[in-house]
Amino acid sequence: MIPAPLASFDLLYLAREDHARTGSAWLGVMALQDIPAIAKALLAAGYHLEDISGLDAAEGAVAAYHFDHFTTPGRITLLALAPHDAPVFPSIAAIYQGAEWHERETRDFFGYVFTDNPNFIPLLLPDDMADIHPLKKPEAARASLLTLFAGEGRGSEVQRKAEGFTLLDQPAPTAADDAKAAPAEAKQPEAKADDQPDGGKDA
Amino acid sequence: MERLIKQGIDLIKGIWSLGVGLAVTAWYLVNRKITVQYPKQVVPREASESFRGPIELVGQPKDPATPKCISCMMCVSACPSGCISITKQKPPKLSPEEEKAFAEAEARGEKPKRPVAPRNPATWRYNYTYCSLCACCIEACPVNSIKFSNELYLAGTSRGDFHYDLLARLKRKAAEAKAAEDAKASETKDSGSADAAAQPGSPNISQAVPEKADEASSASGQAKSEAAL
Amino acid sequence: MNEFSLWTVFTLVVGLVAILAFIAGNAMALVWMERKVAGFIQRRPGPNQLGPAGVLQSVADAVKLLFKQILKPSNADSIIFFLAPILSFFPVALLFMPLPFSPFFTAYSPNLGLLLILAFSGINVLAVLLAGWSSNNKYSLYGAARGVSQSVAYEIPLLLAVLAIAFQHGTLNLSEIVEQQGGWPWQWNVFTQPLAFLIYFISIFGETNRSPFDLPEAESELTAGFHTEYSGMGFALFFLAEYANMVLVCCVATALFLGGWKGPFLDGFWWFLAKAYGLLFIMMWVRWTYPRARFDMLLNLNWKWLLPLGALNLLATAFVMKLF
Amino acid sequence: MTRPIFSDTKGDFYSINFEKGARENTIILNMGPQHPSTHGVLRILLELDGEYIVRAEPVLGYLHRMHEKMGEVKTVGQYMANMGRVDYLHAMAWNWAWAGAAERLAGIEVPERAEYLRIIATELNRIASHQVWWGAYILDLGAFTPILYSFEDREKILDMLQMMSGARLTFSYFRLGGVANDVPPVFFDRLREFIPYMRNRLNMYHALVTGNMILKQRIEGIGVMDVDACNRYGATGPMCRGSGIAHDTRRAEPYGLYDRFDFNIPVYHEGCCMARYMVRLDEIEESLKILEQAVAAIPEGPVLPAKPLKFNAKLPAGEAYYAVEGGRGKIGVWVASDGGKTPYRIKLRAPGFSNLSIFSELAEGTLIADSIAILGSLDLVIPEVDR
Repeated sequence: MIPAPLASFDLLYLAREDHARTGSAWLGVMALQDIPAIAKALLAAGYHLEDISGLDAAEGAVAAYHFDHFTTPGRITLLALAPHDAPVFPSIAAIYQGAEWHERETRDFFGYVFTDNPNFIPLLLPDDMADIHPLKKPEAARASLLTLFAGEGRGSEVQRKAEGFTLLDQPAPTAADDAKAAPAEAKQPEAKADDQPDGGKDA
Repeated sequence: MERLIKQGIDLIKGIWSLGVGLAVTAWYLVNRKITVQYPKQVVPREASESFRGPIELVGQPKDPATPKCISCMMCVSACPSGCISITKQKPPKLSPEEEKAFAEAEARGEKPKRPVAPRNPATWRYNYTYCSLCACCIEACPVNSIKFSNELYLAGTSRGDFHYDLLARLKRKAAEAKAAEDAKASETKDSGSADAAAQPGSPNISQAVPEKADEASSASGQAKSEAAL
Repeated sequence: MNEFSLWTVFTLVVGLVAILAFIAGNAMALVWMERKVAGFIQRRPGPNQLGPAGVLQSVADAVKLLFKQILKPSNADSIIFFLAPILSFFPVALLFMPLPFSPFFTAYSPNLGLLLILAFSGINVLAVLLAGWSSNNKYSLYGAARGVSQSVAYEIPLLLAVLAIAFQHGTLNLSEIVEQQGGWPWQWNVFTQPLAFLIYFISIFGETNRSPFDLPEAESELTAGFHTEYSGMGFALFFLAEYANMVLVCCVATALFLGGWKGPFLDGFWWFLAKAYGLLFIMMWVRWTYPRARFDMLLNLNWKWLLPLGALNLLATAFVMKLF
Repeated sequence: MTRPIFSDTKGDFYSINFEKGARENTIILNMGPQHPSTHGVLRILLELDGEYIVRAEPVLGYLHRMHEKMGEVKTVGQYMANMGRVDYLHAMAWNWAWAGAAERLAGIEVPERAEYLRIIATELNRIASHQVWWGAYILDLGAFTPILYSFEDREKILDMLQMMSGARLTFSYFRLGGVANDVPPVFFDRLREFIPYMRNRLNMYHALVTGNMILKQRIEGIGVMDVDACNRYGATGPMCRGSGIAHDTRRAEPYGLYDRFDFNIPVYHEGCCMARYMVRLDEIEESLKILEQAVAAIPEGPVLPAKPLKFNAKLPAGEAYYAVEGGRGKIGVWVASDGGKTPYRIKLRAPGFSNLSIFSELAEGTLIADSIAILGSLDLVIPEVDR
């Protein structure tokens, strides 16, 4: 059943996840403007903030929030989507003070802007490197959310989906997919050594 | 009132704990010492046996001086930090008339077998300063020609000390192994002699430091490896 | 009793030279002893490379510190910066004068010997303050502030304990105090005045900034306290001053409480040194066992425990002396 | 406002930014990045009124190596070497987090003997990590000897871990689907000898230090943290167990074969430095219990699956989060892959990062000596905080 804090908000997308396959119990997508409200409800329900991390997807700049509960464990992964050219997210440092550092770190690595973060200066990168964001992907290398959140059995238990929200719709498993899925399983275990990764050489 | 008593008891326990603390340190004051005095003493053999130090080549069973390596460069690309650089051997030089004979044969269309280059590598440079001992090269090697050495006491005064030439090192190790064998063989022959030739005790320090890349033989190799890094 | 004559000048000069040699020798021995005791407590052999049992280790330290470059931080107050170490080491030589090593080996025993020692031992605090202020380093400033309030605090219980002994013997002359104590341990003042000895022993830790009260040079909080900016001979003088002070307070303790040079049989200065080194060993033993006290705990212990106990002890001694 | 001559107006970016909010006649003190008790290169800007701390702000980044970017450039097997360098005191837990995340994404089964070896390695490494913390913490509080005793015991553990993995500190022992190699039989006799030896050594730890009157006054009632603070900052591990929350990832989100082992979770309710201190020492006892059961029940068998994945295996598309109970708290690895040669994004959730963020709230109004005691009770390893 949906944890209380998430039920009281109309999330864009909420699905139950299989913990054994993805490690989190719930996957949700929040609208940008009600991030602080959800955070307040989660804190009231006793959830603690695990981390905030950025993800540079093709559809846009994604901020992933992970929450977990001490006594009734069940990880909640909440994503928030913002356009690439204006990755602005409301800060939740007023509610979760621990988030101030997570937000500053995501700013260093991805260049996201968290409005009214109390001390919005670089955290890990030197201050004169403020505009270099190492984890920002070049345009071509960005993968879509669909591939990143792929995996069979995903999206089978969607609890709520706002109309017009089609980002995470798994394509109906047509025959082609099954064919593609089957060999993918076969190929992947014995990864032949021919496709030599140029790996760390060009780091 | 009972707060006072509690404080009193705490005080007594506190003072008693101070005494106990002194007793513990006194016990260790008179106890035996357990530190290994490094330059004079060395960690016992069985402790350093399982240690994984820098990598080294594995000699072929029949000829321990040449490595099993077939210079397929798999380890070079497997290494995340690019520590290994290998150069293949060139095919043997053909004298001019052999060259002419082969050229005509190819002109006539049949396929003469040109002498092929030997498979084991010409130089095998290994830069230990970048190595993170992740064993990706060992997993990548199809002929299991790389293994970890257990060199515990590595010291060098400059970066160059850690640019190893594993081929030269393999030759030296093979030579030593043969020398030890001969000594043992000669010792068993005149089995009357009391002292064992190879004194088993702790290895002396000079042997522990692996053979550095000697400048003479690898002047060209050095230049190439600089370029490769 | 000894009016000013050539002979007294001569004994004074020889005494001073002998005492300086004694301090230097003792400091060397103590540095080596401290490292050995620390090593043995921590299950390692301590210095054993130089000399038979590492005996030349302290010589090597001294030579190293001699050749190290003496640095002065920028815009530090240079005169005071270099005055502080000198000020911390040289008054100590004077303090050894009245100490009764043995009937013959007493450089100069005025009948106010005890007063001389207690008066001059206050100068060490001045050196700590000057060092802390002049090295223009916030950590040193904190170390100096702590050092001053700690020494001021621990001066008073020291006085009360010593006063109880003076009450009992009616004299301030150390030699006479030792005379009046007997040879056998139960005749020493330790048994007539156990509380005074305890108070005295605790307050000498505070006086010489030794752990668990080494707050002025607390390594883990203030990087090195008041002598953070000193290197080479500056640091060496502070280092030697600390050990000289330790030897001083332990010698005074043996003179007052443990019967000085008197021993069960054939008295002499060896008894004096043996007892002093016994106390020094205990000080080192305590150093390598206990964590450091926090600043308010230190003062709390002093003002709320040592001071009232010292006063009570003084009262009891006076009462007993009045009756018998 | 006139600044005393002590404040070097030049100051760098962080101290100038910190000085903007400074009150009248307070001193801005830089504790670190070279400071004896900041366990690595952590720099804390303190605003001091006398010895009392008015405001504290940790400054990070002096040991930042950008492990997350390396993750996007290296293949799955090559990245295992990084895991030993993120938190070198509990490298096995980080190895497990990364191997677990990749296995969860790729759906790989781990043979039973490898699971047991993983538990043995991680619990041994946890004891070693707590011993380093215990020695360094007491060293911060001023006693120089206990660290030597704890390192003496730790050497025995490192010898055992060296027998397992060949390394002594930065392990890369785990592989996708198991562990690198099996252990020599002499390992189990060493382990059976070690467990009773360590149990009575714990009594010595308590006798020498825990009972000590001076230490009690130094850390009892200092740096009190309540449950709400744990939630707001995400402090996990001994931090939250010291404040009365019986949360342990090995129990809350069972991974590996931890649900087969019975061990209890030490919980203290005072929330002060002493509580966290006792939690960690009791955890050593619990780890010994787990080791005992593991040694008794370890089956024979392979340590790698029949067809083990090579180091350059490709992870299938998808994302997975894997949490492990490290010495300092809940370690999390979130890996997202688009099926390419190298992972698409790796997020390392370091417990030390969240635990340290609570320091500025705890240190307000305390003495410098107390702030050192609080800092030590957080059990910080700066490479894990900076990543």
